[in-house]
Amino acid sequence: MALLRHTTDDVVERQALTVNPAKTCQPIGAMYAALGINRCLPHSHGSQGCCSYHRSTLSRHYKEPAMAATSSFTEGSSVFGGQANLLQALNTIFSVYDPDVVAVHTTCLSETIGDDIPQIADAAVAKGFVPEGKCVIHCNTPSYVGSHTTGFANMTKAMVDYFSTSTSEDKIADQINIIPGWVEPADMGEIKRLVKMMSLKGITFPDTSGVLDAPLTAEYNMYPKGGATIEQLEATGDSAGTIALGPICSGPAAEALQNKCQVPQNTLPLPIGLRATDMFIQTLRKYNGGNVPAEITAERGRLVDLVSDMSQYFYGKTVALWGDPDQLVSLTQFLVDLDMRPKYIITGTPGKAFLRRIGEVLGDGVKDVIVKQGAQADMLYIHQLIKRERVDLLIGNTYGKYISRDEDIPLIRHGFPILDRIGHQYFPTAGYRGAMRLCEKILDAFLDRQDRDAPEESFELTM
Amino acid sequence: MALLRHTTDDVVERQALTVNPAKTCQPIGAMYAALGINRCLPHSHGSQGCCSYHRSTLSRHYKEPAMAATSSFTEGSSVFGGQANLLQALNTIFSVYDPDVVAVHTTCLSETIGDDIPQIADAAVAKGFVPEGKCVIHCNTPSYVGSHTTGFANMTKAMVDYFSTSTSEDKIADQINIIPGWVEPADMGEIKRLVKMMSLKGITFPDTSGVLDAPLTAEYNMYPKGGATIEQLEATGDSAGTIALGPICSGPAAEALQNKCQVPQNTLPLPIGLRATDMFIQTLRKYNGGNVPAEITAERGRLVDLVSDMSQYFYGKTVALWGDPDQLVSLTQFLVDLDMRPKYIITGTPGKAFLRRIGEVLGDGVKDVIVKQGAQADMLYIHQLIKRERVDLLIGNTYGKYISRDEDIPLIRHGFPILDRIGHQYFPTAGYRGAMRLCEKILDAFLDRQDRDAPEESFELTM
Amino acid sequence: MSSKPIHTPDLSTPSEPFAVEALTADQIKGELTRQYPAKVKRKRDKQIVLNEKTKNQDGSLTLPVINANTRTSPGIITQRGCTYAGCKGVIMGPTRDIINITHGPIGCGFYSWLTRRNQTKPPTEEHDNYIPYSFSTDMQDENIIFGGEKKLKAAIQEAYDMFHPKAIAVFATCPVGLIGDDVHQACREMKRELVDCNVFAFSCEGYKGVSQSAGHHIANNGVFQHMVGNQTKEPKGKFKINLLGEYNIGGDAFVLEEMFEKCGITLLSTFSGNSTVEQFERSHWAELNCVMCHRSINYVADMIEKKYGAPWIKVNFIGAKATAKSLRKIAEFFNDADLTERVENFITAEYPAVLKAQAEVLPRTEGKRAMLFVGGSRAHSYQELFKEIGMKTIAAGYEFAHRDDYEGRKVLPDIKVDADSRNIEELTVERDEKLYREPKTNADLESLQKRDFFENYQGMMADMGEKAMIIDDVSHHEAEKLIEMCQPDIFCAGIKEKYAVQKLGVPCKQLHSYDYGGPYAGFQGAVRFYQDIDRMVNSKVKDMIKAPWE
Amino acid sequence: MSSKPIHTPDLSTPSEPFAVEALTADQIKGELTRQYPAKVKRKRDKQIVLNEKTKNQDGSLTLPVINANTRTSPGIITQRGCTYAGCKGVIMGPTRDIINITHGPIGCGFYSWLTRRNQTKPPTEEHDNYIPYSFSTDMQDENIIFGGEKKLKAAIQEAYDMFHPKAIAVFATCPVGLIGDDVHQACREMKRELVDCNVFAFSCEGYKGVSQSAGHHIANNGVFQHMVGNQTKEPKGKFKINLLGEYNIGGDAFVLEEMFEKCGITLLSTFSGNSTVEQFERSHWAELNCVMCHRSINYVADMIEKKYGAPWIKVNFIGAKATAKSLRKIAEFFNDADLTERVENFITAEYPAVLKAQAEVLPRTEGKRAMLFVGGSRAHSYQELFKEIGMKTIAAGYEFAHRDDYEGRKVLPDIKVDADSRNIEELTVERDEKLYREPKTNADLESLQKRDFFENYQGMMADMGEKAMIIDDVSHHEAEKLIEMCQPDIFCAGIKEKYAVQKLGVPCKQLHSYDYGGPYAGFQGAVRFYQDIDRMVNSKVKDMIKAPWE
Repeated sequence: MALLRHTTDDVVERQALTVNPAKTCQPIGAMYAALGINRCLPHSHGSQGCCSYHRSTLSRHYKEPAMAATSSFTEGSSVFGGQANLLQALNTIFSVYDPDVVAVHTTCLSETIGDDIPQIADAAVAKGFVPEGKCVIHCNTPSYVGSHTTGFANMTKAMVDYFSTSTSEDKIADQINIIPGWVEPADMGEIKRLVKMMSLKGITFPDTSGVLDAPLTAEYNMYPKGGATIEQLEATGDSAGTIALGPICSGPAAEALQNKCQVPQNTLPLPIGLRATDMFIQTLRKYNGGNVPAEITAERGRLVDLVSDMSQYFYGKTVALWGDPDQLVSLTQFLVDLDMRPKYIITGTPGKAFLRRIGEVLGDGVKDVIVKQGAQADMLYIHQLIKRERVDLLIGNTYGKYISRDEDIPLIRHGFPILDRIGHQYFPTAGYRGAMRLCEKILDAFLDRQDRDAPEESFELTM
Repeated sequence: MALLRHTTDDVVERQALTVNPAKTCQPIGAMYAALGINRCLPHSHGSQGCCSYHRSTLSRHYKEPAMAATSSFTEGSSVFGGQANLLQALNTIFSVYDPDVVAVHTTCLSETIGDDIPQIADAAVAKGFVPEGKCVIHCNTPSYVGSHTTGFANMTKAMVDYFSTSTSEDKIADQINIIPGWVEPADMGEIKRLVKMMSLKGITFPDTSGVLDAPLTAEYNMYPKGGATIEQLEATGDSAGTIALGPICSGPAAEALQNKCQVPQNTLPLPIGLRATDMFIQTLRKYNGGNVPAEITAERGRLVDLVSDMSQYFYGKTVALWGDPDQLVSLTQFLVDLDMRPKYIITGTPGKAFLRRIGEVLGDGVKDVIVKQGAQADMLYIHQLIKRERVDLLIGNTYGKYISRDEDIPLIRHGFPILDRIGHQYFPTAGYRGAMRLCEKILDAFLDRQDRDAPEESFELTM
Repeated sequence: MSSKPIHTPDLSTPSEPFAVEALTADQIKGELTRQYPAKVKRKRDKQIVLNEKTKNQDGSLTLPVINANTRTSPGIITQRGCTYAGCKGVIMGPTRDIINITHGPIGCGFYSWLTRRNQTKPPTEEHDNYIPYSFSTDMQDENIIFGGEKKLKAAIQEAYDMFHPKAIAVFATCPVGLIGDDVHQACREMKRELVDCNVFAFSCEGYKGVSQSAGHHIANNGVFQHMVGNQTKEPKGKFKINLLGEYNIGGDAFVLEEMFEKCGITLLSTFSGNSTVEQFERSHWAELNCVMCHRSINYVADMIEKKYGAPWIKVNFIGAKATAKSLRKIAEFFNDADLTERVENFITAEYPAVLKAQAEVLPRTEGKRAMLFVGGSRAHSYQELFKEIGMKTIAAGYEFAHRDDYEGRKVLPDIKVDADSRNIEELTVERDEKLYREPKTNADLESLQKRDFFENYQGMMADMGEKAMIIDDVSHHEAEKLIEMCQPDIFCAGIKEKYAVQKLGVPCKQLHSYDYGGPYAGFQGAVRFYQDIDRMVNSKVKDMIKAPWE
Repeated sequence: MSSKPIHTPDLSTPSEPFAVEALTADQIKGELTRQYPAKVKRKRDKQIVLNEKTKNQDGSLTLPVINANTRTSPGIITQRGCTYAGCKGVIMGPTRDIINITHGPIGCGFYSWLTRRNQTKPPTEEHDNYIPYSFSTDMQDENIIFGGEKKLKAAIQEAYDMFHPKAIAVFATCPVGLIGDDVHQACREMKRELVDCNVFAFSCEGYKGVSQSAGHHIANNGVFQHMVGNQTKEPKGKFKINLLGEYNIGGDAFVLEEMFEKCGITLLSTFSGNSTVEQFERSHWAELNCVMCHRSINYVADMIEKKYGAPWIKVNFIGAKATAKSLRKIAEFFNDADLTERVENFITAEYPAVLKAQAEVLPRTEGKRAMLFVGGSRAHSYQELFKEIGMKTIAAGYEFAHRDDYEGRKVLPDIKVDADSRNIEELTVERDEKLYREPKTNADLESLQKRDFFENYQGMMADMGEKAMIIDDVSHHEAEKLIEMCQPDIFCAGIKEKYAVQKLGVPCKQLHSYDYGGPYAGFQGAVRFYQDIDRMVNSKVKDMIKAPWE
């Protein structure tokens, strides 16, 4: 009984219709990024539905409150513009919810109208709606450009635009900025742990660890302890360098910081998998005098040990992946290093650079790979490819479960959104330890399958 | 197609035959414990096969070298005693493998013969086979008494008997001994992390973290960096207190330390699950002035948050568990706290105290539980019970996979040995973070099942 | 089988005042809005009322007036969504054989993809089911600049070429209205082009109206215009009804379908749980429309009555008592001895399990207190279930309801139409002379009408305890304060509220998605709900929250 | 089908010296034992030899003498196990329909439970399969003190009552011998008592002998005494053979069973992969015994020949060339045109895939160097497979072999029987006058015998390169030094060695368990082995080991 009963292996070129998208729209990314500022309330400048949809999706993924306000556009606002709504919103927000920062992002509606957010924010200040010491920041996130990753990048860049300040030409030698990109709170935590182990003072932004993985305490704080503070964001201008993890989500902010405050940028792949984490550590070494503590080397060695123990089960296995470009590039690299064979790699996020980056990590060794980006690089397409020639493993978000069941292929949930499981928020896949978790999940997927399907005579006790 | 085709639901009382044991013999426990001493070579005083079997089983579980020597008994030794073999063994071991400690345990053979290990060790010293500064320690581990957990307890106690020294009546206020019991290297690491966060100087013994989860480095060191050093073991006599985690595996050593060096003991359940970890932290507070750092409270709160998010999927689910008493008690407690219903709880390790301890954690709320210990509390029996009335989940070692597949019940691998997966060595189930991992595994088991079995119309995207 | 009716139990809550220790209801109310700017406070004060009922001499009740279906103040953290969500997500989502194309940037189509748990069960593997699919034109900036009609038409063509569906529906999102794409014209063209496919559009841009409610209305209009009445042949079956305002969340509709079948009632169509195009197209042949969710579907009920003649009654299949009552009401309408006997037999067969389950949980649930803030109907109907296990609802409110949902349909004439409502089209419906049939009912029709049997919904307030707090469009801030001050045993809301509520140590039951449980409708559903609530209000999690060192 | 034989490829390794850069083989050898105490060093020096072969004038080879089947020095970290492991684990484990009860404390039964990957495939669900079960008397201290016979008999009774097996075998563990339990007497009693169940025991206490090898011998004796010959009716089939010394690790036996069937050869029994009691009981009807693992099973081959007449030949189905050669050898024995054609057809059909696989991996495997330290046969037979992909074996040795396994059976008369061997019973076997049959073979029997066709095993050394290092009972210390000095591309051993070897960055192939891969026998198995080795010697793991900052 097929869940996706209308999907066939007949791949037809489409120009206009997207079916089962492998991306969503900009504003949700801006909202997620804004939650990574301490005591920040994201604000959606548009119709109520956008905000409601984004909050719902974030809550379903993180199993946490995702608080955000909205300008609650009505037909009137869409005709006369949203200035009145935003002014009233800012007044109400600061009165009732007392954030330190309101991070406004636009929507397709307010973008189409052409609302000028900085001008409205200035008006709010002029009207005394923004208390002393509080800030309104903004970014433009037209839903019809890019994807949710673009929105994340834009809001992250807004943090630089609004806060980063260079107080001196001398940078602080052991202070670096880490822009972690769209990863889980646990990943941000893991990245910070590595930076700390490298004896560096890291400023991580956005930082949703401690925000979207908050404890249950019988008290509710709209602004949990985590997140980058205004002081930290300001201080980014004095750091010795910036490490942008993932060019799409983190590159623009790092670029802006370099231009604005002359903080040299290093744009790296997301530190998912062994080599990408190596690159991260290598880059950190530029700032800590080159030392790597034994414990990091040992963690790395444990990963290699585990890969060595597992490699026979990975070798030659084919994988279909979909998701965000920055994640896909690092995941693909790791799979190739594990001697697996990524076969279909799909992102709805448009941008041809993705094809080049995937090409680089695949190198010459991996053949017959289909890589596609953009509107029609959707989950109908990847499903059709799988129907034409199946793979051993799926890696992607929750929506993959329909393909997984229809085609009886195991699914590793990774990326956004994961709506039907808990754990991704708490256990990192970044760093060496995260790579071990990924390996464990992949191995479990293969061995569970083997245990299920083995004929009686070859059911295995040991591995 | 049943893997265990001869197992029926006809439960017959047995007196003599054990079928599919839920325990193994003492010496392997002594060997595992001894590997938790820094630069220690375990030595099996008996036939070669014992040592070979124990090393194989440990290697299959930990996916790591498990080095140990043997007295290589032949028929002659079994007639004339093993003194000559052990003397020669000690001479060879110190010449070739250069350990700091040789930890001798007996076997059913040498126990039946009645070899006097301390006397032989003294003879070895007298003959100059034991270099200056090196030690031979021992424990008696007759295979026909207790189980592998008993052997672990005996070797752990030997560490006290041979090393612990009280140098003063004044104990060191912030130094405590942690006897972690038979848990994974990752669990020992997690327990040490918590002790350190509580600002206490912990001496953990045995400590297999860093030993049985060593990195791959292209160099092989028979004695990895981990393990309790002789100096640390000696210093245990000056600690302010001992925390024995699990009465069976750790109680005897704590008792001996109290008697020998007047170090007050605290015997607690293994810190697996929320309440057991609470008890551990509460006990640590006795020694650190009562403070608990916010980060521990936050970890705990995250666990509660996760339990809260998952609880609807756990409620009322029935579980069959088998394994070691110390582990089963804490696991049962945790399952009850998760509103699950442990139904069959089986250990091959003999001892009636187990029934009482399980009774205590079950309390009055949980009905219709079958708890059994001893030789006939085996996996044939638990399988028969399951055939009579099935459960929703199995928790136990790898051997459970046969029941899992025959009865189509998901299995969470926990305990010893786990031969067919990798990860248990590296990711703790102890402490609050470990409890989160356990929850994640249980939830995955239930939801994977639901996703597999749901009719088309109720296949769920979200949870 | 015995046809003897049995008494349904009365476990209704005593009308106790809402007040909690040390705080009066008025004090609590004051606290909720204290921090608002003056203008917002003035507005909210009209949307937060204490249920102070006055019994008039004629026995009727005078209820407080509540402000509802008005704009949410910008900046308020609201539960509400948009018109698109109400139209595409709520009403049109559950129909399995329409390809719903979202015309707009990718987000709207993405977020409404499978997130509402509208279950559906096609009879065979060959039947269409597009519910697991999301279709979108994924508008790009060039479409915004140069217009998206061409892309829309191409997308319709591509969808048709790949899937050959019976019908394609197009949903306009915010920018579409702004840039002036004529989605209706595009659909008309494509319908002509494709010949064997019904193609139609909804102008359900998110900014219309003040909540999802506008979207419901727009969807009602579209369904009525483009599908209802299309089947010219009368379907077979006795006692033909439609079930309106039931969306088969978690399988509720399956329970009700089975119930009707057992009772011998022919369910022609459900609007729109587990529905198909064919169901809508034949729905005008029903003799009676039974309305579950008054808010979302009363428009179509009214229009069917006007055009085709069938009257509608309000029913409620949430709660065992309500289910029995609603079934009997249908039987009363048809006034057929056989039907009445089957209905009574059904109730008699199902009720023992209900009573058993109530008795089982009651010792653990009685006296506990609930708050419900959800939907346009559920915040009322679910109070029935809580009552049945001895729990009282101390505060409730809707997310997108109108005054009549609180105060009853008698206030309809008093409701002022504001600008936000006015721009939602009211269809002009006239009697279809060919298909109109006088209500086929018993001789007592007139007397039934006299006692408000038809078109009657009394609203939430009449059923709630004295001084219970009623809050329309509750904000996060109000909800948080309310929980802190009153410490309810359970709070019912949606996913956006769930985790914040639970951080406070109070379990939150989602009444949109049922927390991925259910079905809760009918007798079987009631039993399941009792058990789920028992689990939640007695969960061990509470005892774990405080660390022993805290 | 063509019957034309095809040429099998010659990819054999050139006989290069073993020496690695800067170190001669002799230097390496010296380094291995440098740290040992003098007495140990003296002993080990006789067990580590360089394969310096002298060609005699008559063309025969003189090989170095190696000390084997002698005690492991106490304290040495050895690969070896015990007699129980050899008897219960290796030989008796793979038979599916015997209940094997371990009489002793729980450990021995536990560790030998399912850990050897002896696969078995009962023909139907009704057939017995006890392989997934572990049966033990779980002796307690009171049994050690007061004796365990009573418990043993009760355990046999309980096993019988629950399962009604065809046969129950009892295995004595270390303390059993010491406390004087008479397991044989107990089994005889129970056999009488149970009537329809064959009950017998093995005195395979772990301390007997110097390695598993003693256990093999004891198992051979027991199988021969208690089962072989029990079936009095001659089974049907042409070209009846037994396959001896094949234990169906990873499914090897399945490949060979299929191969024999395709060739028209009747496989009466396998000792003991995928075997049953019935197979053993009818095995004496075979016309030819084919011996795979010479070490573990030659005893039974000899005894069958003496008692029933069938001769044995050494075969090897590990490696494609060896498989072809062995098949042809069997055909030669039967000397039947039809059989010969079927065998040639089979080889012709299977070989192309082998050649294709070889060509595929060869560019990546050629010239790489292997070390094999395992078993009593595999360290030799697997060299064939490495040769076929251009890899050379620079060092090898057995875990539990005797001198004849190294130097060939011609040294048998020279082997001194020491105390450890002497206490393993040598059965006195006499011709069974009723069942003995003169070898039924072709006219050339005599000539076959002349060229050592029968009972001939040349040993490992003859096949190995000049100055390759041969180490009997290699210790961990020696293995580690060897790897450090020679950096082989792959090391073959068992689970105890695996992870230590891999810590050194050298992949370790388990040749006991195949690393949970296989089957590797026959042509299909060869292909699989090539691919697995290619994967291992070219794994990317190597490139990851050093951190970029190291």
